[in-house]
Amino acid sequence: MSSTTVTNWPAENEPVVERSSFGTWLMTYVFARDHKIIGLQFLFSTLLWFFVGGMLAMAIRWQLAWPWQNMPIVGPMLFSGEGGQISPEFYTTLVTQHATVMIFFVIIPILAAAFGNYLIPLMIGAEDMAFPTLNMCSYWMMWPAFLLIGTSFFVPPYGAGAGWTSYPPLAALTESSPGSGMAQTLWLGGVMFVGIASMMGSVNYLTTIIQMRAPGMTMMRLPMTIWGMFVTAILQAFALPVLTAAAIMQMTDRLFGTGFYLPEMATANNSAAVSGGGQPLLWQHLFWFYSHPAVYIMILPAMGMVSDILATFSRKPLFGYRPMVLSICVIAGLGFVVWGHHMYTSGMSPVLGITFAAATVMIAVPSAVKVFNWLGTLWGGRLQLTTPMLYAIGFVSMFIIGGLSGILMASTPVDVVIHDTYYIVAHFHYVLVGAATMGIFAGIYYWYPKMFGRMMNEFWGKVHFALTFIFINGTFFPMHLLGAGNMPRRYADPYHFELFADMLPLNRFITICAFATMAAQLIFVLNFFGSLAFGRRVGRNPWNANTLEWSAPSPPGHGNFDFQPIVYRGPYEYGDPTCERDFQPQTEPSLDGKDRGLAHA
Amino acid sequence: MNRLRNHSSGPLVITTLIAVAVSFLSGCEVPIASFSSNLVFAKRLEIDSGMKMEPAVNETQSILAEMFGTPDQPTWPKLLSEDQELAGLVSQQRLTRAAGAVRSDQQDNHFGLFREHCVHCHSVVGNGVGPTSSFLNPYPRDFRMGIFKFKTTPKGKKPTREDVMRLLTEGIMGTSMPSFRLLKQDDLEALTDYAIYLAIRGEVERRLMMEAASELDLDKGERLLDPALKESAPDDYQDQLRLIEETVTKVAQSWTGAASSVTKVEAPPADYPLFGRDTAGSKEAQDRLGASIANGRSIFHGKIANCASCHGNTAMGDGQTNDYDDWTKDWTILAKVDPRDKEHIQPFLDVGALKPRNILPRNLRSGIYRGGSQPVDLYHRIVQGIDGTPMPAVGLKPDNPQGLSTEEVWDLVNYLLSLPYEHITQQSSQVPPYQRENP
Amino acid sequence: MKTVFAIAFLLIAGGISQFACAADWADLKMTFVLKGTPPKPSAVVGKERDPICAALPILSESMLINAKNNGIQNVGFYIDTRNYKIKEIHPDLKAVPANKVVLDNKNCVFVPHVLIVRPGQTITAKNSDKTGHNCNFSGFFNNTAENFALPPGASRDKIIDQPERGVSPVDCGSHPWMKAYIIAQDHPYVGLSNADGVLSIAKLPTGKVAFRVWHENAVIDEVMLNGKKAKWDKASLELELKIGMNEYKVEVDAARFK
Amino acid sequence: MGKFWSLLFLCVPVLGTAMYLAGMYTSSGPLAMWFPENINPMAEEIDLLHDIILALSGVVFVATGLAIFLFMWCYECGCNKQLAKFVHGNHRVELWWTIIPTIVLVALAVYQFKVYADVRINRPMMAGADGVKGTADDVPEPASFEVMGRQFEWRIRYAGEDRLLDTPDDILGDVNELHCPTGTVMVGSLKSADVLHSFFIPALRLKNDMIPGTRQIVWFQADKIGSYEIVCAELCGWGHYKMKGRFVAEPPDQFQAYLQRLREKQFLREYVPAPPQPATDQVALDNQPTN
Repeated sequence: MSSTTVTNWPAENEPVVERSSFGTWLMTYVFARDHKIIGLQFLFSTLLWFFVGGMLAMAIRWQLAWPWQNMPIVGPMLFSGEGGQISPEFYTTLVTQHATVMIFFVIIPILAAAFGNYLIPLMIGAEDMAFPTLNMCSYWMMWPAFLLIGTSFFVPPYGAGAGWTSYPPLAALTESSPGSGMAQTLWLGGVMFVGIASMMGSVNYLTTIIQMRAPGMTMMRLPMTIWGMFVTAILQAFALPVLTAAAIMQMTDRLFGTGFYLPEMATANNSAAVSGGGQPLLWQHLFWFYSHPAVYIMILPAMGMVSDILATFSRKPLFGYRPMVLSICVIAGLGFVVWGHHMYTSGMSPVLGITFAAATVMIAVPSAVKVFNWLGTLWGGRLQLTTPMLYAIGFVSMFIIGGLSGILMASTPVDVVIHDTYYIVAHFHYVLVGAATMGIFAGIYYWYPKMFGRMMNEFWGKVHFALTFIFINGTFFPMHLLGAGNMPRRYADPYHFELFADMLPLNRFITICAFATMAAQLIFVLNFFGSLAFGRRVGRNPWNANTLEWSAPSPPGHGNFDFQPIVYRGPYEYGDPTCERDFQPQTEPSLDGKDRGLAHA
Repeated sequence: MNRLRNHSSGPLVITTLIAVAVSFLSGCEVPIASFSSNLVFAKRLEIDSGMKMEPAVNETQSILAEMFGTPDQPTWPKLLSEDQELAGLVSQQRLTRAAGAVRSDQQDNHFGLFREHCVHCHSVVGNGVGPTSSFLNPYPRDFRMGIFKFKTTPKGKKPTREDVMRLLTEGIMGTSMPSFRLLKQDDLEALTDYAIYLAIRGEVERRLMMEAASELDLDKGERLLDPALKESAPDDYQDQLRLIEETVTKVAQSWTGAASSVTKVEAPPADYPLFGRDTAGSKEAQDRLGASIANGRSIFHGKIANCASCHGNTAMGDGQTNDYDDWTKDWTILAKVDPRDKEHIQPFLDVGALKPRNILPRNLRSGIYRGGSQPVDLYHRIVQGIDGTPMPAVGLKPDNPQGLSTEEVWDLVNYLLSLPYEHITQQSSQVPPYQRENP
Repeated sequence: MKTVFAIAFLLIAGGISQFACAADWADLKMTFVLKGTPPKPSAVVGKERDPICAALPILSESMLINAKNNGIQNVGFYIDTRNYKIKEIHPDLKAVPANKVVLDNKNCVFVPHVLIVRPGQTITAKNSDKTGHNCNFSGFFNNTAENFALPPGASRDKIIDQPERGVSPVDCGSHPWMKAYIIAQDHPYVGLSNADGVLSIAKLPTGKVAFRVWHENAVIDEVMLNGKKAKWDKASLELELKIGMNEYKVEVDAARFK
Repeated sequence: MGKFWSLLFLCVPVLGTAMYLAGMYTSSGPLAMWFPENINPMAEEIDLLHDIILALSGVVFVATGLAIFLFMWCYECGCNKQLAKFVHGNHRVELWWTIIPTIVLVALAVYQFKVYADVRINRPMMAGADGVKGTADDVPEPASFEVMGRQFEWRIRYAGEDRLLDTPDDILGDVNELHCPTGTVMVGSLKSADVLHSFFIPALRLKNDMIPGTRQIVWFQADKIGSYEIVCAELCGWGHYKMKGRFVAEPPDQFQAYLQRLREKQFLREYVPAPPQPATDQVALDNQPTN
């Protein structure tokens, strides 16, 4: 590791411009360039979309539990003509938009952008991001995406409906289906803006992490959170341009009659034949070349955060820091060469499928290493079961389930059977809702005192955890059985098949659990906003944690640190029996002058 | 279609939560109170007659509700069920099965079939303007004119029950109408009844509205069935009532009469060559088939059948492509509105009409035959024409000395069946290159 | 109350007509004239597809104006049954004419452009052209729709057995400009203006009679009736018919036409 | 409180395993669902492979779940009076828990290559010019039926006497109904008329996308007489859920009779007033014994 230089950009050096109070407010809170404000902007926007995406999911679950029953009250408002039934094309809109909102507007930005922005400078001891203005732009680039995808609900055909994967020709032939009209074009525009925003962010993170670490903060002293963000940023920087380009190509297919993804004479729904000459599979390759790494974009930062939280509340060092870092890197590396496992049944050459299968199976190894290391961290600790800790353990528990079912999917012949069934739905919901969301909640509960200077209510936090944990498992575990029964995804009404007719009771159970999960989030909302006003005020380090952000004021002011942080050791020196306290902040020199940070490794 | 209210708006979110709560407590039923009125037709009559049609629309609505019930509780009009001949047309029991909300009983009998399978395209009232309809090409059928395209009876006649049933079981290739052949026979019967019921109801509605527009001065308060007359002039009231009943009976009779008007198909002699079957047969059969196809080709391009004028010399449907079907003409041409005239069609679109589209002659080389691909189906299309479209019926000898003989029709059928296998540039009578590279 | 009057009127009218002589009936002559500049007849679109039609000078028939006197051709005029119930038909006109009405396909247009038939009459559609036509009778409400192909030289009959409300179009699928219209009322009091814009209806009942006016391309609601401005509500006109000849001149503003 | 939380986490492996076992071994009840019956002998190994992977991951699932429970139970600070173990890791342990999974997974990967090759790569061959099967000039067996996915139905045709598709003697099948003889390896061709569909017959463990512009070749063998369902497994538009088809496996003579019926129907030149036979009468096949 090269020695780290510190770039000091004191606040005084910034040009002082006379501004009206409105101007000041505008520049401080709206077009803010402070990474913390931007992080919070991302946090609030994504939480809002989280709610929207959740409500879309509820509508999906309603249809699956009570198919073609009139949705009470909302139904007649939306679908008066049919008495309140969800129409089948609206169902496709629901599944598409639920996925789009959750992936592009919630999980990716909340992990990479909200936490990334907030935590990276604080945890590496920098005053701000490397490029504060670019940072601001990356947030405001999300707004065109919000507006485009939001607007797509209002233009015919009322929401894109070609699936979040937007497979052509369904998505590229305007006439092929409701949902691939104007709304689909807007949807593609939205995805493009998300891509641009994320790329801006990732460039910023990479530069910041490489260039702006505090003195003494070597790469191998970085907390796992930062490693997660760092690798995520690499993934984003290299994979996202592919998706953005692919989206532009699909856009030109739709708008200007190019034929990247359309075969010769492609028609649907009696549309005019397209001159075509392209290949629908090309999109799938390009799309998954981004979207498979995106799966890791959606989980690696959470893995990092959970590693930090587990170590903090186990009051002992993280088990195997170096293997953990290595496995994150291996996951990311392999993540680039396994996209084809989404396409085993797509008509891609089966021989190619085998090579993808081999790489995919191997990705289970670093994942397993991580799980074992987390268990190793718990082993022999003095576990403080605070809310963030419970969420972190919940993360591990659910990630195990999601990861193990992934092995079934990695195996080509088995995947042929369960591809596009509820097995897949169960799998990625365990990873995304189970694991990633658990990680998000863990992160919010953990860093809330740093963000707002007050604690969230522990009691209600634990109630929230218990309900969420129970009902998320209740929602997604039975889906494995639906998948074993081969119930296909994206079916508005599977029950008219004899094969799936018996699945209604289980689906009702799932739906009730899903509604309960959604209802339990009310506790979180109340706790979150209630604590803003009534939470217990805390000092700098309420959790007795080691990492740098806890030595800054809560909440940190502009410039983050009121002293120059110098790092003396790694982030996980908990429970050292030779020390007085069971934690040793990274900024505090040890009494004996020995740096134990890399004692093992 | 009030879908514009987005999920993200606050009130909606709250109502959703309440709705979810309420749904657990109640059985979650939202009845549909009534069938919607034929406002597009009313608009046309309004333009035509210069009168405000609203009173007639409302009155028709209540007369129909009295006779035909509601979407949740449809009734087969009493006067029809009392008529021996007409009672069998539609059974009340099947109507009940097909109507209402989707549900099923302990014995796994499904109810609400129409709303499960059909409303998304054809809508509750069967006007072909369901939520999905505007995205489909061609548009779903509007039953209310009582016109159906693919059937065994001539233009102007109703389809037989079997014809409707066949459309349900086979679907309509080349359109968005899927096949429902995997439903239970009972369910299909119920849906057939319900479709006929909607068609009759819709046609009665049109006739009553037409009657009101052309015989009554609505502005002066005249009514189709004036309850005030019941006391003051019972005879007049009875006359009015009789007129309405006659209308209903007449429409229903047109359906029962369909079976007797089925076009008789003259089968050719048994040794007649047939494309596909005899393509790889004996040399003699092949020669006869070649001659038959060649003759069919000359008929196709000839003046008697005049096929090429619309289907084009290439048979790809690129001839006359500017026409409209009867469902569109009903509210455009007949209301003196040019379907291309955006400004004038807008009032119709506002009340629910779908944007007019040209009716295109079929591309006969695609191998897709909407009315069925059996030779007998093509025979029907040729000698009957296609109802509701500009496709005319070719005359048959000997009734029409200038028409075609049945053998010539079969020749034409052979030619049509061979078209998908013929090279587009090949207009000569050589045997088309059947052998294609097989995967 | 209205009905009572109507019944009384019916009784009286019926009684009178028993003894009335033929001279008690009214004749009507109406001249429809265009006020303003007549539009230039435009050529039809799409005739080049058919080489036989392409060679012919076919002009749009949607608005035929006599260049000499601005007479409007093809204005239909018939009793408005909304506002006037026909009590009796002149004995000479009671019987449905036995002759067939010819609808010729000639020079790639329908001749005549507007047909007046009585229910019970037969329309003979024939093709005098060298090209194939077809007659699509699909705009009916009461009669059976039919659409038959007419090869050159062919003729086919179409029986009109029911009266029609309003005017029903006939068209030819292969030649979209070809249009004809059928007025099938179950009474003989239907007039159609000729090339000079003159129409006459004979042997009408006297008194106040309401008429409807129809033109394929116009909504005629405001006109000059015998030089005075008159508003025709609901395309309907009430005339006070006297015994003998009644003459009217109607000037229609060019703006009424599309 | 620590006990409560550890018990809550214990529920995951306990209830999860119970639910899986219920799905596998019960025959009725809401949880009784598992892979549908497999009638394709070529795909038997798929089920075996699935079970192997499931068993392996089940062991890991239970073990890790129990570990979480135990650690929470033992090391919760309220009851764990000992100091935390101040260890940063252990090379040896790390090595083992990296190597063992790697070996297991590589073994799995190799085994699944074989399974996959059987069902997807080694296309059935037939005798070439020399008339003997198993020699070098064998040619791939041509497809004997074609399924075309269309929004939202399956259109089916069978090769006629020339054994080739796309020739005039093709036999048009009933819509949404594919018939096949039992005990014979069938090669089929899949194509799409509009958008992507995925042809999925759960009972055959057969799933392949249909891609407009290309053809996909699939093969299988149905060994049990009966009627099974065809499912669309790729989002193809608003009516995706409607794409239900029926796969009928019947004895070869019945299959030939069926083709003959189709052929007669296809060349029908007289009007038959009876409605076409709906597919439901085929259900009777379900109860026939296996030959």
